[in-house]
Amino acid sequence: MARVQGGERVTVGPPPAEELAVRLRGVEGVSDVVVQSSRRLSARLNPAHVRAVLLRLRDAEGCWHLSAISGVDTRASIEVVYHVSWRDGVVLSLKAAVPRDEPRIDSVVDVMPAANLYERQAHDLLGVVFVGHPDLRRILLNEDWPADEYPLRKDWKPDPKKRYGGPATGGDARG
Amino acid sequence: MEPYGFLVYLLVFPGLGFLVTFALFGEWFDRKLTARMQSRMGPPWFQPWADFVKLLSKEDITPEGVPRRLYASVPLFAFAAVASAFLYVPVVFPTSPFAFQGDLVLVLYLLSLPPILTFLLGWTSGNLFARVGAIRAVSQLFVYEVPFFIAAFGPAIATGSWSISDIASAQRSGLWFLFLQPLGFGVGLIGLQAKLERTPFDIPGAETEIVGGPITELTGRKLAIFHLAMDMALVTGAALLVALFLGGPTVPGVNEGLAAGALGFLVFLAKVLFVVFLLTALKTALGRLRIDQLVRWGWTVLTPLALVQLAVALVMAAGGIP
Amino acid sequence: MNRRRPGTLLPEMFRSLLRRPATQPYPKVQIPVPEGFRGKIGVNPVLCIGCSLCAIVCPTLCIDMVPDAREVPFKGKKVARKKLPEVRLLDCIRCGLCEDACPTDPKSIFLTEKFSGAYTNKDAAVE
Amino acid sequence: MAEVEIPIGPQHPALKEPVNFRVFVDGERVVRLDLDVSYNHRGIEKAAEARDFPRALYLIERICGICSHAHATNFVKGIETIMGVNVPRRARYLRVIVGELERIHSHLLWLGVAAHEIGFNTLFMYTWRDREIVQDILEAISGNRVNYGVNTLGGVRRDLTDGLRARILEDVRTLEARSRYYLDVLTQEETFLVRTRRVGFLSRERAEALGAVGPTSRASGIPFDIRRVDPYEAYEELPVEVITASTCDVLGRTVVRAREISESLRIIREAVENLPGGPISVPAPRAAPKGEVVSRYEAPRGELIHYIRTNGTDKVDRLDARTPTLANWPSVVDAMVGHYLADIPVVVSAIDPCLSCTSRITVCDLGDRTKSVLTWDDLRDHGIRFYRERRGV
Repeated sequence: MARVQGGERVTVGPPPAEELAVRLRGVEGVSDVVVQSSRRLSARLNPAHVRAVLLRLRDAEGCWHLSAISGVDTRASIEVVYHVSWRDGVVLSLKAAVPRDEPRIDSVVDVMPAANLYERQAHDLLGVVFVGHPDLRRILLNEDWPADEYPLRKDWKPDPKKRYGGPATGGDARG
Repeated sequence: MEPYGFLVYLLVFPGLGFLVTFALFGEWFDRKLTARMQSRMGPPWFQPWADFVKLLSKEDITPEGVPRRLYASVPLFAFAAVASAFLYVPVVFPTSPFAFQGDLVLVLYLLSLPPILTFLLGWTSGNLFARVGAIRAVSQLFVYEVPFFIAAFGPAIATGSWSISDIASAQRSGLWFLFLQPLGFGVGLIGLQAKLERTPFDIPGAETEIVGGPITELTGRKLAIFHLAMDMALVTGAALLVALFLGGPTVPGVNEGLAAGALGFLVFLAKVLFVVFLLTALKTALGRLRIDQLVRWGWTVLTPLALVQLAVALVMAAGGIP
Repeated sequence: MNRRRPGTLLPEMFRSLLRRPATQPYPKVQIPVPEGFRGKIGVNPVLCIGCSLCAIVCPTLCIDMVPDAREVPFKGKKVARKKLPEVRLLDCIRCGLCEDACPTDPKSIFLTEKFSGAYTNKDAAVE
Repeated sequence: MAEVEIPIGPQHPALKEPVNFRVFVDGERVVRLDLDVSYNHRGIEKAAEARDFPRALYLIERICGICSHAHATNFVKGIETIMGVNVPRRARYLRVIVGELERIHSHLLWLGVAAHEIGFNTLFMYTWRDREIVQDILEAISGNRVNYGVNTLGGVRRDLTDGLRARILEDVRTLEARSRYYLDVLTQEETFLVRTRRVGFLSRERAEALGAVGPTSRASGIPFDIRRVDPYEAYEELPVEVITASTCDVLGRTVVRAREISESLRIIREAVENLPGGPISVPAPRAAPKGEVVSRYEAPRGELIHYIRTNGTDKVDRLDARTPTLANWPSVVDAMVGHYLADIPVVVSAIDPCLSCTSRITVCDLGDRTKSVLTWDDLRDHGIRFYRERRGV
């Protein structure tokens, strides 16, 4: 299927999320595709196949728009969810579960440049390391946030002894 | 003139006292007019006075590593330049007591001092934004100074004299140069707007790009004096345009005695406020240009227009038409 | 783009020169407030039955139930009330959930139309 | 001239909200740009996990000042989809009306700010004066100019009386005349055109690749409007015409927004004229079953996504709010390189950045809700110490 420019044919009426689901079931690395509603479906994604699946979605299926990347801490593991917008308003959510203690996954910035800031946000708040990301720095937390703490993890509590930004107590600025 | 009359003239009436009052009134008139054109209420009449007094009481900071005396003297220089320029512009009688052949060139030079001083101010203050603003002020200076001078020379050539007072009295018969050389008046108006760095041309002081421009680091008394100097430049520039193109304080027909003086003064006020009105309308209606656009527009449009006007004036002068 | 020219705003500018300005001197001229405006919270101690439903519902938890033993007329006889809601006005976001949750009729905790944008000190905000 | 680094922000007159650009210029031309958006982060996602739905709604509504209804509606309709609550038709219409009113006042606000960026203050004054008409309507409907609090789980809290409907229709007529006037001014005023044509150029391919959304992408020719592509609430019955421009520059974004104002006015008139009868809300259960939803909404600045996960309790398990401005930042960085320093404010404001949306965390101790009060000196010390260490300034 040729790469659809802009992707969205401006039609109203229930577009077939099932059509995409059928096609997805054949793809290697994608498992238990669930159609939630006429324009929403989700699927589990093997972290090793992230780049391959997204490349195929972009070129073969014409998903030109990566809407968002959400990081979710499900206590068992950290799920990196890729929300890709397909034709006629269908949104496909691909959930890639990575181990909590060693959250590493391939970066897709060269496949879809929009992912740049989203991956940095997931890294900043949940500590997921995106291998191959050109500039994996903190984006949302302040500069002197303790390096190894990720606030959106379920087991994170603000440690009263530590400083999370804000002024250095004591010490003379002139000094 | 006997010494006391001289001092009164210098310090009180058409001199410093009147100039400062008229400058602050001019600023209020400008701000109130802009506000009403933008369907806002606008400030009360004493707002410029209040600003001035408030600034005088504020802390006077000199940035580190800046020569203190030089930095403090720049606003004073600007103030002095503009105040002395005003003396040569006829206010009550068509000829100002200080008039001499060539005072037009002197006034034009004195009026172009403030932008150069703004550059000096910006460059020495060491602030990054001020430095960029200073460069812009100078590059803008070259663009509008040339057409402004050419436009001012038009009437001088028509009357064959380099004194503003002669030019003003030559128009006593009511035949103003505005009608003879309309193009010159237009270029002069735009040149004055650019000299005062008002909106279509407030590129050096563009607050949304480089904070305060050259005067970012100016505070307290220095800012008060510099701001007053720019207000006085507005009024002096307008008075110069009135003298050159609108016949200064002359009323056709009435030319002797006290009545002429009083009437002349009122007519002068009306004409200056009319010119300030034109400048304000220009400021309110247009958005700010970019520096490269201003330079291109200046050389390709403004200067040729001034040259055309000069050529016409030369032809008319040669042909004997006043 | 049809005829490009500077000064397209000139006609509108001169029209507004003659019309009244759109801005008002706020402290001198009070701004009219529409009916149903969500202003400061008011509490009516007589009607309030102290059920603290408002305190439970409040999104910012800014209503404290203050012990306030008092006698109030209720259907012709005197009834004892123990608690009264006290609102920390600076935390209150004026959402009106307390008014919706209040069981009394007419409401004993309600949104008034009083607001004052300009204060000179914090306490003035609370009166 | 050597490469000069000019800091723009976090406090800067051109930026209404704290974002820090480190701009590297050669003379007046921008060579490189580094962006830092971490100044307004308030931890709403973490805080939302500690609040039940009604409280979380009022928290999420305050993510952003000018698109508060967008966030509230998006969150509420996501939870309602999970709960399977069927919101009455009248409530859907009311949500669309307040949503479109919010789009108009957001676009008018942006038009004024963009005009101010290039020194065109008169248009700034006029657009903000006409915006008061919209603010008055919103105040009459919801009782507040911003943070309307109109939504609740299962419907809407305020209804339109007949008097209010007549007044809205009349105000819509005056606003239509004004929006036509602004469209003429924007396409004819020379000094405006000179500052916006071919400025901040973003080709269609770059916009697609960088994931631009909203008017920024529509100005580069991409017909991507959630109200049309993925209709929600009452947009199935109120079809929206997708407005695009092909000039791919700041002028295109201005024209798209100006024409979207008249489009929104048309939708409001249509919605108010045939407002269906019936109740305005239905009771909703306290807790939501275990589930997840991707809730999409066309905010004034573009596609807003709330990815909500619930775990059977009355609290949200995870809320990820990806706001349009975060999606538009790469396009701004890309569109600005190569332009003039003077164009930065107008290019940045062209995506209508809403910083409160983009960053959402800070330190507030959730346990006993103590907030540490920072004195001015503390803040100053922190600033000086930080800059001395990091950048040796």
